[in-house]
Amino acid sequence: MEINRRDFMKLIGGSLAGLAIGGAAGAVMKLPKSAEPILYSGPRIESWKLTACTACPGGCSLKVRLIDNLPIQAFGNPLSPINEGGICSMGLASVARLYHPDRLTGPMKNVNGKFVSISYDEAYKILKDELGKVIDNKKQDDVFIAVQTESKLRADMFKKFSEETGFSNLIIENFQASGAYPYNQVSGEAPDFIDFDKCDYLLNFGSQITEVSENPLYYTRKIIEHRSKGFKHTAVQPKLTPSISKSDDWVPLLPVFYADFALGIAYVLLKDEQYDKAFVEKYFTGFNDFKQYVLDNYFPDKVQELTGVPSDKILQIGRDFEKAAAPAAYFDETIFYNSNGTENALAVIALNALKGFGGFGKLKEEFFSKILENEKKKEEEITFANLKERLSGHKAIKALLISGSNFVYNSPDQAELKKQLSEIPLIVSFSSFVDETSSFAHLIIPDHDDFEKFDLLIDKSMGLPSATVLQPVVDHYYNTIDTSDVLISLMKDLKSGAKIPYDNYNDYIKQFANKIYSTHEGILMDQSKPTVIEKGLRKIGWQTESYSSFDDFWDGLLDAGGWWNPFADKTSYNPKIDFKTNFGKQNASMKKSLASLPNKKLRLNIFRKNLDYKGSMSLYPVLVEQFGLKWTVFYQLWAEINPDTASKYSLQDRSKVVLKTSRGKFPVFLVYNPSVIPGSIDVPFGLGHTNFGDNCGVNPLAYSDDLFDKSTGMPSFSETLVEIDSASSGSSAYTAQIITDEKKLSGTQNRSVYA
Amino acid sequence: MPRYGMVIDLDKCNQCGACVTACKLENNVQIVSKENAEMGRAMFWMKMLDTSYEGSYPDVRAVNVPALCMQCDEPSCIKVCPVRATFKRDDGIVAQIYPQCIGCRYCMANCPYTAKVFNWFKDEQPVENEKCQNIDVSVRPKGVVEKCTFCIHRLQIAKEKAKAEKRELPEDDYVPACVEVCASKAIYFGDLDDPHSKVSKAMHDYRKFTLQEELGTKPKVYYLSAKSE
Amino acid sequence: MFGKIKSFLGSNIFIQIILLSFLWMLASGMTLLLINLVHVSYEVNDHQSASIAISILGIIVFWILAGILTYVLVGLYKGRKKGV
Amino acid sequence: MNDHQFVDEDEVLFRPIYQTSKSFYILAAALSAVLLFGVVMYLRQFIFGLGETGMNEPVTWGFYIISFVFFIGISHAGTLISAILRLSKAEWRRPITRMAEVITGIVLIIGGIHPIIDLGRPDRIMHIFERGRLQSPLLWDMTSITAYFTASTIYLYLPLIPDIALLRDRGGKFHKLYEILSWGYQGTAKQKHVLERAINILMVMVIPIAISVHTVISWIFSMTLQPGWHSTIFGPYFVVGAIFSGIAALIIVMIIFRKVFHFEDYLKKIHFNYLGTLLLVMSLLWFYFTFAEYLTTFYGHEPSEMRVFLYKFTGGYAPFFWLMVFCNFIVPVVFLSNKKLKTIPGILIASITVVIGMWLERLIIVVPSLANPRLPFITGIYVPSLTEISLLAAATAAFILGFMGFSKIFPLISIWEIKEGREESVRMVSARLNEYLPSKGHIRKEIV
Repeated sequence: MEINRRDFMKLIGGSLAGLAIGGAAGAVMKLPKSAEPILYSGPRIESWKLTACTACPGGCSLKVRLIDNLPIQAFGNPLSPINEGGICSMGLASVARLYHPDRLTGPMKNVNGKFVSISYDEAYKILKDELGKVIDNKKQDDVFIAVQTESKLRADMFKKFSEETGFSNLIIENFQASGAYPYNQVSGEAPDFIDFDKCDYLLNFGSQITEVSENPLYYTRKIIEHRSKGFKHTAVQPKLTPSISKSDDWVPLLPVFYADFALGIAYVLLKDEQYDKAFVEKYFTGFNDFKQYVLDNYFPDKVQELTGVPSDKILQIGRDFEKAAAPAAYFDETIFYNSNGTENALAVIALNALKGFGGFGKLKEEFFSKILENEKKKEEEITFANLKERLSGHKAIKALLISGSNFVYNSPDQAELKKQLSEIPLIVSFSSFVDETSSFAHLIIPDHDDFEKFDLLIDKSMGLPSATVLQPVVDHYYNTIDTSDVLISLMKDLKSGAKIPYDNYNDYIKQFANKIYSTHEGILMDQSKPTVIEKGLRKIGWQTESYSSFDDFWDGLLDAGGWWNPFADKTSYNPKIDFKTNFGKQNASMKKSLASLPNKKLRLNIFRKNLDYKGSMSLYPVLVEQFGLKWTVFYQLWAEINPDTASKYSLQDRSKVVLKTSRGKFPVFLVYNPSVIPGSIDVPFGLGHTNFGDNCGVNPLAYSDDLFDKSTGMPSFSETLVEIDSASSGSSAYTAQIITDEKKLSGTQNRSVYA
Repeated sequence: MPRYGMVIDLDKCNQCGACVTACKLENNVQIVSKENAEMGRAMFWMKMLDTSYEGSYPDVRAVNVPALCMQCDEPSCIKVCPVRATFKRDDGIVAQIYPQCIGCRYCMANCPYTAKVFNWFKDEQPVENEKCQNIDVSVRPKGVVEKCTFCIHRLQIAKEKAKAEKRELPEDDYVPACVEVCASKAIYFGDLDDPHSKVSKAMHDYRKFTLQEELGTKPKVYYLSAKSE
Repeated sequence: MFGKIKSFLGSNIFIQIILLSFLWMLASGMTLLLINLVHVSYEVNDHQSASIAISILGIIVFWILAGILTYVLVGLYKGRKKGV
Repeated sequence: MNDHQFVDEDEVLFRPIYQTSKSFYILAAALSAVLLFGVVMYLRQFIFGLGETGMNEPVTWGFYIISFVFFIGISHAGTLISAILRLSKAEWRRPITRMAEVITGIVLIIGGIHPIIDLGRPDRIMHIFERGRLQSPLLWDMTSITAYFTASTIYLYLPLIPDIALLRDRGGKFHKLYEILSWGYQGTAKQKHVLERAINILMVMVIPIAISVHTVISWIFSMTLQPGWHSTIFGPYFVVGAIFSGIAALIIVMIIFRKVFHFEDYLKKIHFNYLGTLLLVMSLLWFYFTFAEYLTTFYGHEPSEMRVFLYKFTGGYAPFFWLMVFCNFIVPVVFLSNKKLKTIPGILIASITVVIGMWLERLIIVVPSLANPRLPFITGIYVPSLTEISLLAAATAAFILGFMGFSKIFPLISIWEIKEGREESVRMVSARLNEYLPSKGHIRKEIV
């Protein structure tokens, strides 16, 4: 049936408004009180602002759509070299956070269990006095600062703060920093990026590289682009995540065995004498011991019986790796989510060393570190588990400052941690929500939302220095304040005569930008990729653009949403590494129990989805709804199991099951998934918030064993044993297969059962 | 007159699901209450369906298909509508007229792709989403059927822009939200009849297939896959 | 004269005629509806032929039905015994 | 002999109209309570939206459509049966036809309302008249059901006229009404002739309309691409099912009124025997169709079709499916083909199971196909909510109420036909028989 549109207009008359533009916007949009006058009188003018996404370490550039200067939508910035217009679910959803009903509207004081709002001055005064006291009686070591931020500059600001005030117990959680940590251990410098121009074989140890990683959207593009050019991507992971759904090869392996597997590969290289001798000679201290050790302990059959990976598979991958011209064995923070994480990481580095880190690259001149004072300092201090241990070791603790980190939610054995927290005399949180962690705070000074503050996200993972601007797309509605500003004024007040060259964080950003400007390198993100000719011209000193003053540059920066230097030169990464560690000694018993399951036991493998980064998802209803869409399971925790395993325990597909760990029982909705490792149960991480957002489902981490990576102190996600407590029949309204459950159909079963 | 269509390259798609979120937010698709979601009334104009698994462990791969309204050339939903609430525009987009729909759900029953969704209750977004809804798209009343419209409002805006600037409507001016956000650039969109458009080039790929070809509904959403289904 | 009309309005025959007219209203109403729908289908040139075929069927049926009832009722009325 | 005696003879037929027992009022009150509850529930649905029902995606049709098909099916009892019996000059029809036609009238109204209940936006019903699309099977339905309703009401009314005349002559509380409706019928030759003629035309006309109605309803389903629906034999299949359930309903009604109003004298064992046989035949026919339908599906083994097939045979709907087969085939065959069991209670049991079974059949047809759409990734289950259940109850209550109401105004058994029977049928039938039989003359010749 063909109807042309004009006829239809005639036919249906005004009713086409249903499709038409702007239908009853007033009725549709409900905004904060302060904004309503603008809305209902507003001319409904559309404007766009560029800012950065802070949902994950990627730091994509966002294009925010505003109506009458109120943000309503966010898209990817097409001119940004990082995401080139692409954006992930988290970035899209992020605008809603600005209007979240649970957001704190001002400083809060905990008066015996209840939060009462107080003025900022009061709050600040309390904070200042308390810290002042600590400094007066020289007890700086009794103050802890736990920070989670993906912004290097903000981290830098905290480092500055701890320096100035002497609160040396600074713990910064930063995805990229964590990734660099083991390199710093063995060589003092980390590679800046995977050099996709050279790299032809990527052996990926556990990184969800296209979902949540240093630069997921960039990696997504690169991997797709290079797959056609003979680039191979082999993933070693306990779960078939979307990241590796398109990889050429997948080795299902529990994180605890990464080191053994890596060394198994190393064995092949060493045996075949195919490793980069020159490099090893030059840079690999203690190589011979290492070689001897590997050859003695890691011949494929042994690795097979240890890890369960067939030896021919190991051989094949080993051969691939050694044949590759510039292979890269890659890992990021996620490798530490295991009790022997660091060891694994070191093994992977060793494996890389055998091929001379061919796949990696480094910027010619350390662009940012030369203008970022404190980047090198205190790089080793990461993550909260140290906090936990230190707290237990450290009874006399006076105060704890928390910014951005919700470590209670992200930690196993929360009971003990909570106990420890409840004993601390003063906890100050800068979170803008009363999340699991800040619910213990005595004082909350909410930070701006990320759409309301300035920052600069610097990144090297593209092989080019880039800085994306995080700028206020809207001036803040609520009585919040940028945490960095609090720090700055604290520095000033606490340390009289401290010479701080900036009086607020914006200045600090500006000064940083000024440094970039003064180098006269790079271009703004408001133009398409420079051509080869341009690059050539640039090399011989042509300036494609120049700004009369810094202010021009600054304005340009804000309009363009960022700066990057496509002309930066890169070199190969060849660090001096020396290994004192001898591998394979850590938690052998754990390996044994995981490899050969005790009877009735299954492995609980907690996996992370790309909709959630460290438990932030529950703020975004649209993400929570979509969380289980793949299985059409909504608002409840589900568990994936291999059909063979299921049949062994006679578990129904799409049935309710109660799992039992040493920490307790929790219900899950069981679904079959043939890609799950036999003997494992995969459970997603991100649901089960108790304090804020959509608190549905269960947080499986709370039920897993109290295991951490020794040195980085990341929680262990996949070393808990679990057993099936009871299998009750029950099902969701959707079914993946034909249902055999008469109760449903005869209507005797009430719906609350599904809930 | 253009004939808008879409090509989704499953070999590129990395199943991140951004298209699903983008669609929901762009079109103010209702986020139903927990109870209703569990009853099976969750509303998605675009779904990322876990269709099947290929191969056997450990060489197993998930086949995911981003499924939206196929915008058929021979739509079976139009055939049965008693009140002309759904119709095919000249540019090939199958549109749904919410004020005309009487909610008999016959079109849903007759859609072989189960692409349509129904407003079982009055639209009630979570407050934070209500506050940042897309004003270009009117919220559907209770009791009507709705579905993917290829973000038709974007077309109208683009057209008006072009008209105001007295120029032809160029290809890239109008793309649906899902296409715009796709990080792996796996979705092509444009005029199928224009031999120079990206989409028609992609459409003539040997890997092309459509869902339920045998039904002769002639979908305008094509899929590319080396191992086609 | 006036009284006559009054008595007529009160009488059964009047009510009976009204009842009968209801059926005719239905028939003609149905006819109008179908014609309207055919007209619409022309307006948006959407399978006119089908519409016409269906509507013709419908219209005929209704008119026959109305006709039959009228025939009966009129017949009965005529066929009464004289002088009653 | 004069009228008076006949009236005495058939007094029992008039009694329901002139005497009402207390239990009648109690039952009526109870039923209207049920009806009222249903109405309230519907209003709730009207206000809050269809979410009040148990329907979801992809099971977008539920009890309402099932009841719609079911009730319209029942309606075939009447008109069709009485028309066919009249046409075939079956003398035993005389006490049956009236009830049959009444069933049709009442049930059509109830069934016809259901699609409107099912609408998401009943307030927009006028769109159908303004911008309706005649190509949509729903519109075909609307037309044919209206036609069928008009036809069957007239077909009910015309044979009623002589009885109304009788009532008018007796007088009573509805005297005025009778006077108007009887159109001054006095049983003159001319009037009789006119009536005869009209009835004959109608009964020929009603049959195709009735068949068309249920064919069209079946087309609502078979015109779609849904697996399990897209089938050519749906038309006849539905019609057979309709007549099947219709007869069953008729038998139930007859037996009940026979008991309540003591019609034993009129509704004799023989009637139930014949109807029982008819029911048996329909049951076999129904089984034949069902078998054909599913065998072809199974043999074709088309994946999406098979999913529905298995869902019915072994999957979630297996209990309902096999219960249906039990109700519609096994029970009737056992009870009706066996002399010992083919008593009136036996026949009653068979008919009740058949009615239940036919309702199940509609369920089996509507839900599983929707629950297993062609794209297999999302399938559904359907749990009716209180709203739907109470509305089903209300519909049933309305049906019974309607019947009770009718029985208080008009005679449930066509009195004049009975009379006619007494006076003429013996003569007429013997005359007819003589026409069939060869005359005695020849035989004698042969002998000689």
